[in-house]
Amino acid sequence: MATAASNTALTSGGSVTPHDPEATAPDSTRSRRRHLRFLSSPKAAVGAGLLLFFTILAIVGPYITPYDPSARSNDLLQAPSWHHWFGTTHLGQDIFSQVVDGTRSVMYVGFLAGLVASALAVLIGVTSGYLGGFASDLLSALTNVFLVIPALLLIIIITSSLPTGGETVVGLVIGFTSWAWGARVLRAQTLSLRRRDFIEAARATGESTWRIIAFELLPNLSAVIISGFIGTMIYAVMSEIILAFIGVPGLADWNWGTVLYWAQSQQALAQGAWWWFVPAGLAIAILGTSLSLVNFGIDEFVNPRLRNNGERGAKGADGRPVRMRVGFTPVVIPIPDEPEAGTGVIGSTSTSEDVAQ
Amino acid sequence: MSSKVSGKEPVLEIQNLCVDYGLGKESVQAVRDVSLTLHRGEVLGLAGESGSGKSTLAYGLTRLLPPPGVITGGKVIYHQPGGDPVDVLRLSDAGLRQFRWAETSIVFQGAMNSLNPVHTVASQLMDVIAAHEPKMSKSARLARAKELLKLVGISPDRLGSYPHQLSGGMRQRVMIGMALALEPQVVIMDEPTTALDVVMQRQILRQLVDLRERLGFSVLFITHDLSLLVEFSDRIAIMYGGRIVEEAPAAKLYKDPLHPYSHGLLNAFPPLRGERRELSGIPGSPPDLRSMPTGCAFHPRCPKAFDPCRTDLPLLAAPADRTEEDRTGGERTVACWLHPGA
Amino acid sequence: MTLTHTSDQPPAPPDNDTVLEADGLTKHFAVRRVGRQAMTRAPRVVHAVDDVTLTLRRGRVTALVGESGSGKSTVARLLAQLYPRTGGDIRLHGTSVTVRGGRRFRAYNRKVQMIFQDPFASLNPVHTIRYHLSRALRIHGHGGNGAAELQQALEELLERVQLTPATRYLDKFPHELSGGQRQRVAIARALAADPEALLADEPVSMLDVSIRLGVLNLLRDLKERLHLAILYITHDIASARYFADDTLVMYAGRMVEGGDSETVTQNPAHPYTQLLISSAPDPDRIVGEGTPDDTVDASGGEPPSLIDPPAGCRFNPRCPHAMDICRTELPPRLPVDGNPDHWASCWLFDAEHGPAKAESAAKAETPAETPSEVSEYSNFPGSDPPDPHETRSGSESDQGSAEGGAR
Amino acid sequence: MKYFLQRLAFYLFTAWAAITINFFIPRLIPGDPVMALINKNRGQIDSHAIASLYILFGLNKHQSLWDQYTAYLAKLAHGDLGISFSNFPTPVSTILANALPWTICLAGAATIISFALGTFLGVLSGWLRGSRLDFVLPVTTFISSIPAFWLGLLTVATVIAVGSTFPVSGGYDPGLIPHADTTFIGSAIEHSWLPLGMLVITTMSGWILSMRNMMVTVGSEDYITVAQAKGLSDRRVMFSYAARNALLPNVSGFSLAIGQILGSTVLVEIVFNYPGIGYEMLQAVGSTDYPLMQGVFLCITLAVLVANLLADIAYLILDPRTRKEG
Repeated sequence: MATAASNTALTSGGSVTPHDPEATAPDSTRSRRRHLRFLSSPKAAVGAGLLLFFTILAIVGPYITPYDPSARSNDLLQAPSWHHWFGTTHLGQDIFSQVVDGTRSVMYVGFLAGLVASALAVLIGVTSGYLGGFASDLLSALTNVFLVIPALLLIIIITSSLPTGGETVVGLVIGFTSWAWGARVLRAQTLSLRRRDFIEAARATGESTWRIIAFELLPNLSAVIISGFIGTMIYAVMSEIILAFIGVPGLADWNWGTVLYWAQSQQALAQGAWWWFVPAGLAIAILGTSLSLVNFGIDEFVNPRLRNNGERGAKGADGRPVRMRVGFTPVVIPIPDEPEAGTGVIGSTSTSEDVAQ
Repeated sequence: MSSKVSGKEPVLEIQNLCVDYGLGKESVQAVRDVSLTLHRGEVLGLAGESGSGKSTLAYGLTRLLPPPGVITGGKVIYHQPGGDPVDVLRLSDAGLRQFRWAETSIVFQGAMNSLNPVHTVASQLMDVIAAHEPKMSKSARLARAKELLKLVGISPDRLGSYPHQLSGGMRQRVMIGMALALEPQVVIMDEPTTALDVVMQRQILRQLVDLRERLGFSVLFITHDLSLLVEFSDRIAIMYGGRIVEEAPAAKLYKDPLHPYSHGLLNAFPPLRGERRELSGIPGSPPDLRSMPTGCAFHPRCPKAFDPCRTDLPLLAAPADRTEEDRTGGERTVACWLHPGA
Repeated sequence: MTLTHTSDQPPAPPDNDTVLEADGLTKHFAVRRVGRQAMTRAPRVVHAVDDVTLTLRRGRVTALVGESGSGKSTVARLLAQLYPRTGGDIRLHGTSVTVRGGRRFRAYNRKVQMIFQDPFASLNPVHTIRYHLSRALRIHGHGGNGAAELQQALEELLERVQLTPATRYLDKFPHELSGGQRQRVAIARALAADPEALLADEPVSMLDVSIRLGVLNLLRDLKERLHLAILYITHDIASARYFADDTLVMYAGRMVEGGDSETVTQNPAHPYTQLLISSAPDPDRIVGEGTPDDTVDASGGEPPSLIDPPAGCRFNPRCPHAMDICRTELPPRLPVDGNPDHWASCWLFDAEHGPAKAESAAKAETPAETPSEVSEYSNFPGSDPPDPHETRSGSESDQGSAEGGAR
Repeated sequence: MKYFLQRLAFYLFTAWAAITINFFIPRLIPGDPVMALINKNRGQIDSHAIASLYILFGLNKHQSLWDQYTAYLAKLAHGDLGISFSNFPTPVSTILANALPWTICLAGAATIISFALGTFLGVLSGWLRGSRLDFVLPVTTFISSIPAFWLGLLTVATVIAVGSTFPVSGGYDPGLIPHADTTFIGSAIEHSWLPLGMLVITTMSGWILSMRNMMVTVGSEDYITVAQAKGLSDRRVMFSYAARNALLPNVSGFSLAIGQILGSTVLVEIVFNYPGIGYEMLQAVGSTDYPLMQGVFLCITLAVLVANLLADIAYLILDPRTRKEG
């Protein structure tokens, strides 16, 4: 769930520290442009690819289902087959169609809640971080209250007592109750950015407050905002599925949670109908994994310490593969086919014989 | 500072050390083929600007360089008093652990971050003693910790303090005291006073010199502040672009710098006394390790560069034009085509 | 843009005209009180800057020298009106100015621009050099009409700070430039407003030693060509001597000495200035054998807590010449050796209270260069326990609590 | 101490906020929620329950909102959470009193085990980064994305499929009466294995990941290099220097995790028919038993606050910087 991502994001706040001019290690990535660079991490690329797949499925899903997901048939409770890839329910409904059709509801709620929560998080987090003073303390206290109150239960109570349901309402409720984590991270980041000289320099140049927030502060927060958006999306998807699973009314006929709800309530377990709940659960896990992977990419982008350094496969002085460790710098034997270590780096190195003359 | 302790017996010999950042195609060479000898009881200054590789050298020779640093060649020979010389780079992990701090200790630049924030000063002073002298009793370790604090001029009732309760100067003193805990032969100081104010800096350096005279350890002193080194070290080595470009006794380097870079560095510090004159510093920027100039790395910034500088790398050697004098006054070497080796 | 129009302006006032003045400038930062303290304790403040008076003149560099925490950077930010001041006055061309954002702030900082210490932090990593400079030009109405004029203005700006050819730098991001180049961009940004006064907060201390003088020389060159009044803040008194016409010395939030740079550095009057100069690295100094190095100093030269600064002269706990009056009465600015341009806030220079005057004046005439002079300072800063904060908890941990409260 | 009092004040404030939110939710819902409920239940609600619903929802038009609020607080102060109408006329407090110990034990054990185990594995995998332990990262990422309840479903199905008699349902053997004797406790422990396992597996990954990241981040701090330079044993550097510091953000991030663990517990209880709060919650949602839902919410919120307070005390002990002035 969001825990891992959130903790990293909270702590990686420290990484946006002033550049150390004495740093001797050259940052090879500095020369490249920053945008979308996080996709260069294989983790993030895989995650983004999967995410794209689910997004497309959410858009076209209902049009490509082989069957009407609600339509009953005579193939009752059948194991996966060529006709029914994921098998059928006790009413003969096609589970594959249900899962594919249900993608839209899941993704929609995730996006909507993510958007609402991110907007609130930016509004509250950045404001309280930038302004300071009493208003800032108040907003911070509000954030902490929402952080501590178990949001899932609140969501369950609110959605189950609302007279009208639907994805939009559920998405909004989730969004309005789950912004606090993002707001806290953004506040911390804003506080640390605000002390940076470039913000003060922008003020000293004569930039207006709103321009500083919009053009100096926010671009530097984009990674954190996206990371928060994705974190909320994971959370929202999980919450919606849980709501559907415990039977909170008002959700669309088909999403991964309702599939699980029917599986659970119709004793699919006892009947050994594993196909009824395995695909939907796997879909949840894969979607969650893909979102987490994208977030790892962002984390590594924000916090360079998390990146993997160096290449694999080099041999150390003891003949074993080199592992980069703090405190024990590896001693590497240069690759034999190179005549001298590093001649490639210096354009033309004169050898000692040249000098001796 | 004073040259009265300048023994000629080597205690630490660095031979052709090469250090890279990263492996494979992306790697850059930060320290290239550096040889340097630290003699028993002397203060050897290592100067250069950022990126010159001076800190990389210090961390490399102790194998403390963080990833992605790798050592790609060379030897670091440590001469134990009354024992066989050992190559630090060939030590096993366990051997290295045993060697560290007992033989060479390090004082880092940021005293602020060098102490573990969650443990008391006493616990951090004592754990290093416990690691190397496991038989020592706890009360003996505590007594030693007290002694160490006294040594660096801190009241022993500070033992229970956490690092955040100490000022920057006190933290750096604690680090120096810790560095001396096992009476090592070599103390490496990486910009130990850069973060401190000048008054504090002078006090700490004074204290260090005093301790050095009493305890007889050698110091490898790394800083970008050459004017400080001239005052406080016996010999000075100047690094540029990962190589040592000049090495000489401090006074000699100050009076008669041979390498144009040393000359430029000395002129980069406006004097407090004497005539006020226009100084220029060194034009251009320090080199980028990823695209080092050919030949002498300094030639793009050198006012005296001529043809061979652009293509041929000058090697560190005793300058032919100064040899006569140097035989009497101590050794010096320089890597510059203006002063080719004999 | 404006680079040429300085010549079109009405007859330029002569150099040495007063541009910016600070009179009794004071800044206290509130320390956050938590919980019970709010009821029981009096409001605690950090006396960051107390009663600072200085004048920036056209075509002159005034250095403000002090150690970290002495309040020198706060002075710059107060002068730039980035912080509201607690007390005192700031006058631009003799007119008192207090601005807090908005249009009037822009009008003010069109005349008074600031350069920050860390060029790695003072440029926004997400924007190009072009963006930084165009914004500065546009804000102050020097962007010209249309893209061509803007481009020309940008190129002229970069040429002024010796970044040529300008086109090579315009579309780079800050991280693609070296420290020295970034600081030049920062200077160009300040120049975009076509200011009269430049507040340079340690403009070279983060740069590589070899390029510091290059940047200082550039500033001096700009000062001469554009007749700027420059406040040069530094902890390096030797560079103040090199670069500045006048030098002011600050200690623990107060100014302790001021005068012509050469006079202040060669004949330091205030014991603190003397300590500062004797502590600065100086390769010419030969530390003789007779130096009593073994006087290990118990407390180190730490400045006092600014939350509860010592009464009287703030340097008294560390001062070897401290008299009774130093512990109770704040010393006024007193002329040194009858020189009206050289003053020190030290009772030693008071006719009535300065019993040591003759001695110290004699000392001041022979600058601290003999070994015996040096040795005097090696053992004075508090081998006795004069500093109450030193023995309790370091001054930094006091500040830590102030920050901790603010979280 | 100051820090502790500050946190205590904050939790009291939060508790008040949660109670107030609880009060306002039914009042902010448009329309007549009671009628909506009755309609949903197609008139199956007892008429007494309807009356109690109206009082609970504060739709008593004769009372001002403030009076309703004070009355609500007064009732709460006496432990009166209203009457459950799915179990009419059992008071909500009675139901919760029976269910709460189960949940607290399950969630508490799960939290402690998963935190301890996850932190330990995170420390190892972070410290040994670049070694074979790197496989932990993708595996835990995947596991952390699996909902605990679904893993529970799979397990139940598997246990049934292999024909094992291992208990997969309920909190104790059906024949037993809850009582503090060894048979009962043994049975309860046996029944708790699977739900506990599911919770630990799924929540542990979060700790592993965040601890690993923190270890990597802390690993490049100067004091770690100093510790290595001092020649301390690897174990000492790893635990006493790296892990000790890496732990701090994890402890302060506890408040995020505890809510989620309780959320997962609720779901897992449903899957295993475990007689805790979650099971009651499912009943309440199924029959729109509003008083019961609110009671569950308040209970869990208070439990979360207490857990957070404990985490804060742990932080206080672990980080000397927070207990500076005693």
